[in-house]
Amino acid sequence: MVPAQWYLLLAAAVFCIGVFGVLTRSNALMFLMSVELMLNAANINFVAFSLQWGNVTGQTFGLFTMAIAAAEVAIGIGIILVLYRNFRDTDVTSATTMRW
Amino acid sequence: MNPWIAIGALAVMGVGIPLGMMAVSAILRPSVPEQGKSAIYESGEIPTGTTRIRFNIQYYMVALLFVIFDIETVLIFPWTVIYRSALESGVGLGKVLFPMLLFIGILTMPLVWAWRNGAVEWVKSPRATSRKVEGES
Amino acid sequence: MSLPSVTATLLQSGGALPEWTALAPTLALALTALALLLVDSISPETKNNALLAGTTAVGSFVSLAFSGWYLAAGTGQSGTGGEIVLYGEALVVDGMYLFFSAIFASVAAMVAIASYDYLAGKEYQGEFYALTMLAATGMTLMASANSLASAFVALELASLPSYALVAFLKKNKGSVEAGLKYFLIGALSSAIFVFGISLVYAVTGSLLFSDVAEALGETELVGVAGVGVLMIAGGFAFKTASVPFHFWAPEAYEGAPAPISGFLSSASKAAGFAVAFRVFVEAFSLSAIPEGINWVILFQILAVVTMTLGNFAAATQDTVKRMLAYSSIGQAGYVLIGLAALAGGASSQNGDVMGAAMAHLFVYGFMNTGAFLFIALTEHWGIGRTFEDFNGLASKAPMACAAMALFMFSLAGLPVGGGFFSKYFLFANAVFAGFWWLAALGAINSALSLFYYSRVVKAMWIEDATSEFEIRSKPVGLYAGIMIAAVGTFLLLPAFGPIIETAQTAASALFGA
Amino acid sequence: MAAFDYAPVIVLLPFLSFLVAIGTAIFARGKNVLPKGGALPGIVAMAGALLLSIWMFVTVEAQGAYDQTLYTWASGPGEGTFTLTFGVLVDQLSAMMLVIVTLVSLLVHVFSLGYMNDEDETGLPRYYAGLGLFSASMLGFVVADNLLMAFMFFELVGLCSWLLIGFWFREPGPPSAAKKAFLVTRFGDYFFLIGVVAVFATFGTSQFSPIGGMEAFPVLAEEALTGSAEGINTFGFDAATWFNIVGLLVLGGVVGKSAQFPLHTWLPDAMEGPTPVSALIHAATMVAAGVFLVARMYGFYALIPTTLAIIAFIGGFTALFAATMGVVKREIKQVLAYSTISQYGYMMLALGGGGYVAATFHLMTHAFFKALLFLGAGSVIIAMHHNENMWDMGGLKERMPVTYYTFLSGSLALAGIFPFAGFWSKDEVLYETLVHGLGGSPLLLAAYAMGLLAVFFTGFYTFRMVLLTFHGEPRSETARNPHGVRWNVKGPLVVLGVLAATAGFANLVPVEKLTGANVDFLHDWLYHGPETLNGEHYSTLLHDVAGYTAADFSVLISAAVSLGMALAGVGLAWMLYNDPSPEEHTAKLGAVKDLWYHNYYQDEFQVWLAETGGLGIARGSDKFDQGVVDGVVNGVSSVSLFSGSRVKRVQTGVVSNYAALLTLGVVVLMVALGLYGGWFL
Repeated sequence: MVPAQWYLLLAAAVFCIGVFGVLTRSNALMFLMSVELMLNAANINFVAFSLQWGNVTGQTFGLFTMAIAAAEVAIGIGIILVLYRNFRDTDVTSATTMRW
Repeated sequence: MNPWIAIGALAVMGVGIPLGMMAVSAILRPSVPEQGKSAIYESGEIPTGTTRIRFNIQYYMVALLFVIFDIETVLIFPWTVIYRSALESGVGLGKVLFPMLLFIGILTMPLVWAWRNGAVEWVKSPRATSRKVEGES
Repeated sequence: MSLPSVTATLLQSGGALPEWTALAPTLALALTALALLLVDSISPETKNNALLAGTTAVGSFVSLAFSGWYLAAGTGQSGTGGEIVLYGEALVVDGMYLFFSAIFASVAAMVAIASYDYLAGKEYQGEFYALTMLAATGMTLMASANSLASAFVALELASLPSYALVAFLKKNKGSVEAGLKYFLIGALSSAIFVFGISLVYAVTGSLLFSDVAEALGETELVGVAGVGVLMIAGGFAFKTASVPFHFWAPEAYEGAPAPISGFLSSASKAAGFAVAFRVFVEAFSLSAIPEGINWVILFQILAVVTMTLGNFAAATQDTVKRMLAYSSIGQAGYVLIGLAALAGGASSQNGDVMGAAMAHLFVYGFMNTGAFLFIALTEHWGIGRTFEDFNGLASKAPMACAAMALFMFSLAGLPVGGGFFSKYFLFANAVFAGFWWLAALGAINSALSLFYYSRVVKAMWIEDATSEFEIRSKPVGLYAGIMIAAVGTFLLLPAFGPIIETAQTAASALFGA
Repeated sequence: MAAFDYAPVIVLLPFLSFLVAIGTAIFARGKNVLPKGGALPGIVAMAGALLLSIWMFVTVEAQGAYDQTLYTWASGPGEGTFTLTFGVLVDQLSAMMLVIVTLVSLLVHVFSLGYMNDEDETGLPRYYAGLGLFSASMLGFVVADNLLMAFMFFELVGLCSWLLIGFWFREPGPPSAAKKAFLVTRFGDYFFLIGVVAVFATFGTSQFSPIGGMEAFPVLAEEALTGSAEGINTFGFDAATWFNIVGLLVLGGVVGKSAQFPLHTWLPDAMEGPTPVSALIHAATMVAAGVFLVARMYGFYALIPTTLAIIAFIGGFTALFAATMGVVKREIKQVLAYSTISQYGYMMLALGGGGYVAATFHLMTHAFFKALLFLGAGSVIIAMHHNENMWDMGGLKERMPVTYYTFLSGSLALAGIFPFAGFWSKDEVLYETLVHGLGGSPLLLAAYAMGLLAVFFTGFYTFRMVLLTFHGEPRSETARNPHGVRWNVKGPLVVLGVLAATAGFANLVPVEKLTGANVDFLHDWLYHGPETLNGEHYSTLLHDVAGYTAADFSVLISAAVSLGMALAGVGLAWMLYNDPSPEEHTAKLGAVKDLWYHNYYQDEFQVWLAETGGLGIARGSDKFDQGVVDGVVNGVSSVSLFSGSRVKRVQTGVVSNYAALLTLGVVVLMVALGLYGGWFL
């Protein structure tokens, strides 16, 4: 069996890639995808440690995460859609009417 | 035996087979360069524009409806796995079946709502009456 | 309530009602949401605002009534056999759940009543109310979550409708921008939150609070667990708009429809605190957690930075709504004292401090919602957003302006409303618990807050109108919402005793005292 | 106790007239709604109050005193808290004072018809409103049954004096005089206020006499000094020392209101007000309030001989000091003003010297003859077309006989000539001081000496005034053809003239000594008060606690000496000024004349004191306030606003930056907590 810390490292790496995407991408969809990556990093942990601990809590929770991620994306795309209609752009940095 | 050997073998096979096929075909086939061969295959249509085209937003609604069923399936799956064994171990039918019926019932409600609000109607022109077409969730 | 009555023992624990009825406050809200969806499915084009708002308000009041009844009857409280655990320990009903449910339901009711006018003539009314109710359902579930899984699901159930609600005004750039920012920061935060959960799961192998606490006590992976705890705290910090997860708040509150701003800054914030209180006291309890994971210090930092940043930024705002948004961040800083002024071991002060924080949230639910509803009223009238635009408003609408002055002074902690006592008890209990410096910082920040709160009152009551504006109508719903909030704020001054008593009893029960 | 149920009405009647007059002044401006400009409601109210007061007086005689709490406006829960009440205390002292105040006030109202209405003054409703409120405040003060209530009405009296002295506010003098009166008395009241707080802090009550569940502070103080004190907080001082401090603090208010040295300077300036107001202020209300307060709480002062000696010394000194200044004045009202200061000095002397009855007696007789003198002066002033300079008068005797004879009666009383009222009371004041001084208090003897010397000056300046005003040849055209006065001026003068001649018969102590007849009525009256508020109790206290003993000394010798001094003064005045065209003899006094003429440079000295000391302190405080306090406040606020404006720049509006800052925040927290908790080991 693969030692647990490797899963942790893998998940951390995926999570960091997600964070990197969040920080560098200004396209709203890419932002969303990066967040999905972060969620999936969590899922890796859940599934891996579900196996590790021998219970299905983690796996079930992974399913929940996926469901919620899907719902999140549904809402997100809706918001991005109205963003495009109002600002003619899907660039998250374009909407800066409110600040300070 | 190290369990990684199997994974390594799988990886070698996975990469080796396509590479091998391409190599073999490159060796065997005659080389006759022609413009039509390097064009993108579009079932006979002449390709225009780039790959980055916009899809009609109404696909979004379809995608969302798909998500509903997708999630439904995902969440029903563990239930199906334990359904029979739960029944066999003596848990009553009401306790096993009813929660899932409730869940599906709750999920049905938004589906009906989306249907009634026109999520599945395909509007010809997106500029024409677009009311209540792309309502969220 | 510490008084067990005869009916109390007979409700759920005595078998008069099935156990699941203990969740009635949540169920009432959820059923209201489904009913609203049903109405909207039957006639999608309906603009029957009165029906929709009425249904929402009635549902909220029913939920509030259940909470009040159960609180009085002692459901889930020590007098009647302690907390009621449901659904494989995923949910729990105790005094704290009922207390917070009462906050959510009353805020939701006020928002619904006020939205009757605010939404007049707008599209998608059914969806608006349904989403509000869904979010409220999520909030009550947050207060009852007993496992990290249900906490996460409940948190998302509260968050996702909120995103849509903030961006509800689809043609309004501000609303859309606010929704986008709220959503993006929310998505990022929930990713961090769920990753934190996964790390804690990795260390403990369970998501149930009690099991987590047990396993954390024996773990050697302090680092992983610590990072997990920190990330989970981040998720709550997002919900409560605490630094550094607060960035969404000023924009979201400013851009959102004003009733939603009130809903989010009062109820949603309270929900964040509700789940944070339970998670940190039960799952990461100070008595069980390894030495290295000192989350009290974390919350001390958060409290200080949050209240300072919120108040300082609020002091320099030009628009009233954004000022309120920042002040709401500052208020979150005060409530964080409820987590920051805790001491290890079984100190009886812990329950008192946290109870005071809960009581502050209760009062805050009225006064802050009321303030945002007043903003909704001004938006309804179409007068501007800056302080100058409010000049001389009192001569046109004295009732509403008097209520607004009450909210402002109560928020600042002057003895005109319940805000005085709640803040006083919060700081006093922090001092009793030995954290006088937190209380002192809070008091200094309160003094600063008086400056910007009184600016609003000054503009309305003292300044002369600079521009001519006409008040076309006196909308009944908005006025009713504001007056409910005002009466609540005012009555909580004399009636603060039972509130703080209930809150402190509920909090002490959480600490197992 | 039906009669006493109407006691509050005495206060409310003048207040009602105030409301009527002020209502007219506000709502019917310029319209002559009230006949006589509001005088009639005032006269009716005061007449009613007088009748009620007499009823009270008779009832007190028949049934004894009355003390009732009317309204509790603040009460603490449980032990150790204060209960603040309004109550009415009608005992022998206050019943007598009620009659005096209402009588004088009534006469002043009537006189005002002549002095104000007949002279076509404007703003009459305001004037009568002021008189009504003034009377109401004083009456409220008189019936107050606790020190705090007394203080409130004491302050109201001060406010009214400000309103009335500054009645002619369009002229330059009156507003400044009003301001001065208000500020100087306020200065004293400041100490009084601290005294009230000290009384509360010490005793937990400020009742004058025990009532219901509340104890009285003089009684508590007595118990403290006689050894059975409980629950008295003396702030670490010896009880006697602390009581002296409290007594002196309250005395501050007395000195200010009763115009005793060094806070007497406001009173001569207050002559800028209408003359009837001066009569009211000096005879019955404001100035009397100070002395009355000491008499009211004499049960407390009788316990502290040090303060008593100070009171006596201040009184004796003020009596002499003011009398000397009266000698050189040119204006008739100025002479009267200094005589007022001087006479109140006598009352203080009596109080300090252990003569409670004597002081009360002099308060009564003085109220009559000083009201008379002021009203007489007012009559003269009407006749002289508001010229007050005595050197422009002369020969008015023939032209206004009623005024002359009544004024003469008052003057004889003031000078202390047998058998006018002032003789009896002043004699008793001096006698009491003398016997207690001989009984072992040398300080009292010094005060007595000053008081005795002042008798001479009093006789002199009084008759200088009479001679210059009424005798000799007219020295100006107006004096030859004076403006006539009507019944409304003459009536009050006659009433008071008779009283000035006869009021002394209320307490004929020397006669009693001579004949053995029981004719010291006032003495008997005041000795039959409530248990802790009567003269007998006070003399016991004085003897037992304060250690005052009365030496055996003949009252006749004392009376003869003071009468001789008075006659000497009168004789000197007669010698110098009984001339058809008298000359100013003041030049003979040399440098002393300037000193007296400038009132010992007290005004200048106090202004200098205020400018050097006060202004210095004020400047320092201002610097501190502007620099340190404001600086800190402004600094904090500008630092807050500046840092606020910086802090909010973090909110750039770009959501990617938010994400970056959020991540940064999490990383920083992670590193900090990780290093702190050792996660990375």
